[in-house]
Amino acid sequence: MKTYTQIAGEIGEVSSLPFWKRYDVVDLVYVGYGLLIVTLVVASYLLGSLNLLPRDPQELNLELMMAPPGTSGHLLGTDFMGRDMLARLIVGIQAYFLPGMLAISVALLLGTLFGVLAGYRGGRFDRVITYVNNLIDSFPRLVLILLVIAAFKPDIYVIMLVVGLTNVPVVASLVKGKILFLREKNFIEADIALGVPAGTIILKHILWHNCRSILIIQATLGMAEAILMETSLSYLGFGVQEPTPSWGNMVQSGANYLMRGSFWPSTTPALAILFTILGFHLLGDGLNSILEGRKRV
Amino acid sequence: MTNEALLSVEGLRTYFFSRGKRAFIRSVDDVSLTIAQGETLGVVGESGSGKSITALSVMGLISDGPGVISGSIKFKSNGMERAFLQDLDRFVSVETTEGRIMSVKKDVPAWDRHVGQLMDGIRGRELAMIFQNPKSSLNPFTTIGKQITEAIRLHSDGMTEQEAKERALAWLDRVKIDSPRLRFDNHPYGLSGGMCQRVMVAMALACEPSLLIADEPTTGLDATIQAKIVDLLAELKSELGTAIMLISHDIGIIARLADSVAVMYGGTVVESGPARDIVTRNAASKHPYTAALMASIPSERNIREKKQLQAIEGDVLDTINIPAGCRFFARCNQVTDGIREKCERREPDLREIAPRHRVRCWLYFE
Amino acid sequence: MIGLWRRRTRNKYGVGERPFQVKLSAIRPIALVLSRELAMTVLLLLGVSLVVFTILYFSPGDPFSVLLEGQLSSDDAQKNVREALGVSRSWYAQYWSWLAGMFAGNFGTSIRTGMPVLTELVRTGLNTLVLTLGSLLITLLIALPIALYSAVRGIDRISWPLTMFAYVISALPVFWLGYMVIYFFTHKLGLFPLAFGFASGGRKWLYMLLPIFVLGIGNGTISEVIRFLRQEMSRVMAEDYIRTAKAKGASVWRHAFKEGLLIPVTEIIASKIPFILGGAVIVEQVFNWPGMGRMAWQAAQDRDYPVIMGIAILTAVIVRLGSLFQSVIYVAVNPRASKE
Amino acid sequence: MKRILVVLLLIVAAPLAFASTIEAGPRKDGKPYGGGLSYGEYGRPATLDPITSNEMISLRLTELIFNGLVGINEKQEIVPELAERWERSPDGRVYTFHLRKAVTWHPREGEEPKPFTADDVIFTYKIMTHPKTITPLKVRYEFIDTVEKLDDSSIKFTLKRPILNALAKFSFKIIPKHGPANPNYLTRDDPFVQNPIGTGPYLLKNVTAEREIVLAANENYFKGRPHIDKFTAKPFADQNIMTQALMFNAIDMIVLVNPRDIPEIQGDKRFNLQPYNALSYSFFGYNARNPLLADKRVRTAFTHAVNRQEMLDSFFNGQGTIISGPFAPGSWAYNLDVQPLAFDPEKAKALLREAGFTPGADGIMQKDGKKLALSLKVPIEKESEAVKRVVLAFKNYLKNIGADIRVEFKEWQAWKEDVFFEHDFDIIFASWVFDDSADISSLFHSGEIGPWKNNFGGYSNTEVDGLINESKLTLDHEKRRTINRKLHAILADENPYTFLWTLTNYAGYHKKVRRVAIHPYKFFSYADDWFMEEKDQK
Repeated sequence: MKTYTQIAGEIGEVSSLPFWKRYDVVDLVYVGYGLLIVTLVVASYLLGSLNLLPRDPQELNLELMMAPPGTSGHLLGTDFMGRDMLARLIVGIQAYFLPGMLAISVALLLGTLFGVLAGYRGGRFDRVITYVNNLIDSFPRLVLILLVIAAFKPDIYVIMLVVGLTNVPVVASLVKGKILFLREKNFIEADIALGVPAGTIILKHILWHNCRSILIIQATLGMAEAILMETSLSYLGFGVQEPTPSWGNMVQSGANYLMRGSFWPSTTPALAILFTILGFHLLGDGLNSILEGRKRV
Repeated sequence: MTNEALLSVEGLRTYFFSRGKRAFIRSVDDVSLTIAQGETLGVVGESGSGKSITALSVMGLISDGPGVISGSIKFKSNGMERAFLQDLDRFVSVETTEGRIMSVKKDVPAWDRHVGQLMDGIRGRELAMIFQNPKSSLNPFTTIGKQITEAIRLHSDGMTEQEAKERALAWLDRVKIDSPRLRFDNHPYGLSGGMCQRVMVAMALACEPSLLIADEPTTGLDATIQAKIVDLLAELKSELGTAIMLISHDIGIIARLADSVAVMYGGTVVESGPARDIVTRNAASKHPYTAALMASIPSERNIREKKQLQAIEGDVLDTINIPAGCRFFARCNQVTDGIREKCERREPDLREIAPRHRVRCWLYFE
Repeated sequence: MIGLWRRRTRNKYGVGERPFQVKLSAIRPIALVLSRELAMTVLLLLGVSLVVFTILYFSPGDPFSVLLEGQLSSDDAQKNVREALGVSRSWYAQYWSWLAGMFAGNFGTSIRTGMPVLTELVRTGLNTLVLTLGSLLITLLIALPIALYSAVRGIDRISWPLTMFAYVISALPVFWLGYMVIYFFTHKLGLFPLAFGFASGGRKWLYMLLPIFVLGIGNGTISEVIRFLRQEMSRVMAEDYIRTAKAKGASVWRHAFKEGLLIPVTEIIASKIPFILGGAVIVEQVFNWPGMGRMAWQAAQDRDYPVIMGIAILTAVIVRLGSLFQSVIYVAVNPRASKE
Repeated sequence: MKRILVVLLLIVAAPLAFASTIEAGPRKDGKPYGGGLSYGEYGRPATLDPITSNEMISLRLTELIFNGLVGINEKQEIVPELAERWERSPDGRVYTFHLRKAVTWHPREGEEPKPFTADDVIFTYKIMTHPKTITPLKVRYEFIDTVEKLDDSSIKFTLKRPILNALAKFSFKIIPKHGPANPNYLTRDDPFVQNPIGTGPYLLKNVTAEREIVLAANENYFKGRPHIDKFTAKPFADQNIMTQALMFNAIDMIVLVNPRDIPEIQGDKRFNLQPYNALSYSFFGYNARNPLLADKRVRTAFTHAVNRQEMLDSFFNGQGTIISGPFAPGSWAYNLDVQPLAFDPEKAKALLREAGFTPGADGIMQKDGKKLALSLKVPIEKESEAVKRVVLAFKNYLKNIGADIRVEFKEWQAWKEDVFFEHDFDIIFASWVFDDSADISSLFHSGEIGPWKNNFGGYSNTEVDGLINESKLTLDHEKRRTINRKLHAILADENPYTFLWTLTNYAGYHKKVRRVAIHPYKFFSYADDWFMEEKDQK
């Protein structure tokens, strides 16, 4: 067999690849799967809001409660009120779609703001923000949420707002860390010296060039967390409330019958959660290694 | 100066596979060098000419990523002889379809293990290296003292902690670090770049290796410090008789320290020979590229002759698709019509035109 | 829960220079950090207590109505309660009296049970600590090997399935996971005793395994830890000083250990504690674990403010301890950090 | 913890039985002694004393630890307990109790058992009525005027006015003079509330680290040592797990089986399911302040629209009785002649039309441009899909007759504030638990309208008020019965609530426990008779 050097010697012509072939297959698969999930989510959101559903998710059927998948036209069976699981799964995503966005955007916006203030301005800002972050960090989160819920009402938006807020410190310190790093490499000073307007430095050079991957990952993780948090709350009875379906309260109400052997009513939504969250996590991973250009062999 | 070759590099090729371009970047392409005991070889060339990669290849530090090496590197020193590149090919396989490289599979862990075995007892003991930007090359989490002591103890068996420490201190003193005992417990961040480089030197020489590879030891330091480091190297060289492979783009430094010189361009050696024949002031250096380099350094002579400094026109060579002919052809300003044909078509080989003085240029071959 | 990178705000390389530094430089910085952390902690505790108290006060429901459950309720009955217990109506007065008590080291007594909050907290807190640290250990035990392996070898046929498995597990709702585990291990296989304390002596630890395990792998912890460790490790592996280590023939691991392993792990421990405490609320209910989480939940529903405040304070303290531990380690291995 | 509205008054009982004399020492029924019984509880009791405690959990435990002057037997008759005899003055204002002698309190560590005397009774009364003591009992004893100690073993109560079944009210538990640290009043931080001492069949042994409450048999219980050696109450936070615990012998008894678990336990040979009907019922309550609901026809229409039988069958396996009026069917006041309104959507629609509603374009009924859209507020209860089911079904039924119900779940405290204080709701779903099913005055009397009062719906009807007052004044049991029957009829027709059902409560327990008799809500009243055969005693 020839050695690669011989081969390399023979090969004169060089061809450039289309971009999708430049990256590691694994990453592309991850991102692909992630995007698939995202599209599914969006699709079912649209289906739900346009009301193009196999059945009415609110239609009760007291004769056919906790039916296993496939029973009389219920593709995924029925829940504890004989409502169609499939329809409710599809509508269920609405519980997370916009609220999740809210949580994420709150976390990202405030987070970046704080982060930039702390890292870029530093000094007093930094101290105040670190304090606020630590403050948020040191709360028993679930208890906090319960009290907030009590004060207002068990509304998914309220919950997600809190979730978003509690994630601000993470993003903030990430961005701050990045900025400190850039500072010590004197990139920022260089920009300032070159008279680049602060806005450009922060928005373009710092956030766009150096923080986008962080932010994207945080976004994907944020969505995943939003879903899990709602599920946990549902278990305690404070998640999205009936009759509005959410994957969380579906798992919860189904789980009451798990020990009694009716396996599906809780498993189906649980799997939905699993695949979705997995999707977001992998999307994050893939995008990360693509944006950071991490090489694998 | 004995003529016995300490390190001899034959036809060294270090390629990196570019996934995007689906081709090899031929950073080092057919390089041959020899360093004799106690000799100082200066490797000069503009950045991107493959100097550092050559050095790293010799150290066996081209492991992670798609880097692959071939050729032969032989190292012979007090009795032991090693061939660093022995059957590394085993760990690499290349897929090609119609003249294109589809992918390069490299079993990194196995490769590393193998290199580890090959270099066992050599790295740090017989072969030491100092790098550019010394600050980040020192482990920021341990005191410099510990780092030096570690190096010493690794390679001198049966030495007690205390002896090692004493020796480390001695070395710190020797590389002219003031109040070594205080410094000993410093972490690198407490030190200036210059000091860090001194520490690196101390660490490298602590086990009296037979060859020291200094990769751009002065870049990134300010001028005065540069001078100091160079002095230090010169001094140590004469004291220890350690062979040095000095890599720099700064001809001044090379001229100052090197016994012999190799000029690299586009991943290969274009001229090599005794320093006096090549980089000394009134040496008539042969290869057009070398000439250009010489012309580009500020010296009274240059200033006197042509009022202003010359820069070399044209860009650094693209090491992916290397032209069939002479690599310097595109930028060469001495091509005569007689040889233009050859220059463009066929790459010249490295020929001896005077004792121990080789040039890779059609101008001198007939 | 996304919060792993959070504590990574200090940078590794020195800013400025310090020509002369005295010997045994490790001690002073640590002292410095300790004092800083302490000051911060005090401030935080004040902040936390104030915020929690305010929220509590403005959330509907009177903490004392729990005393009146099951009686013909009437407005003046509620007033009487406060008179009887000598509690003022104004919230700042209430807060102040509570705070004064705190300074005297007195957490007060629970409104519902009348028991001293502190002793109750210590009792349940210990159980929760066992649960939390145990699960943290599980997480690390599973995540570390996978992370290190894939950091060194990249994605291959061994590391990929493992990673995927970890991701899948940690994408499951923790309480559902708990139910499943109970369903299969106890209900179907009858392997584990069912409720805390029912297992006599020897088998108790066996029971404790389940919740610790579930909390350890549930709720997205592992995937995150793996991701974090892997990134850190491979980042460090690419550092210049690792190359130096190779060049001098020293063991790469010894040099990569501190920054690539020690620090990230401490960071995980520090930053995961608050999150896992949250998860404990769920797991403790599913597995009938007599811990602080259940207590917190009950108290929150009763608006039993002395208890909630106590828990908030304790949580805050634990979180601070976590981050203290982390920064001490960080500074111990890297004194320069103390200068920022 | 189960979330229920409780109106705890005192148990009512049939006319008195004769005092039977019982002496201490081992029982004569020759049943074996020994064995331990552990039962699952919904959470932990707040306190263990009879004065400050106000939850079912504590109520059950105090029943084992303490005694009253009189007790109630399984036939709902009043029987002597701490008092062995009593006289009632002709005008019914003075009651004299002759206390049982040689009754001793549970001994504290290293103490001699102290004798029970009249002072303890007086002490209990004083504590109970002291303004600084917070207890549900206080309001129930305002009818007592003075208490007087005649001698160590006899005591005289003078009432402000004669009342019906006064004797029954003397079953309140007696606590020892030397019990509480504070001799004047009892608060929850008094050590006594956590480790009480009583005269009852079981004494508090210890509370484990897991907050399990362990009771041990009282060797010298005056009715004779109880059979079972040990009672353990184990707190659970998750009902599914509690049932599993029963299934896997981690516990021997569940005091109240969740309806959804009934089939599972029924199917298992090892267990008994014992029904006991609590004096309680569930209902949809309407807010009469809302003009739409002020109209009786609308409320009646709603009641007609709801198919109670279907719900009972499909959600509770039919375990319960549909009711027509404001009394629990277990009670003597319940009027069996009044039939529950039939499920009849057509009639319902007709009634709505009669009330001036017309179907709108969207199928929702409207009256002069006003939609028949109402909010239904429900307290959040962990894993309470039974509640969810009923509520959702209700919404569905009303949709069919063109009423649009917006279900709104609220956290318990918030819900209570909305309903009882702000009165900000249209409909609620809740349950009342009584012990005196005859006294509904606080629910429907217009005098009870106001913040934190039980007539949350603001229902007022002069006739009802009249009847309630009348029944309060009368001293004749029969007369009162007829009044209550009339009351029942009227409210059944007025529909201030849509009365749903009384669910049959089920205690599930391992067959090894024998001769189990259960008190409707105090539960353990007869536990001293329970026993286990030697072979079952582990």
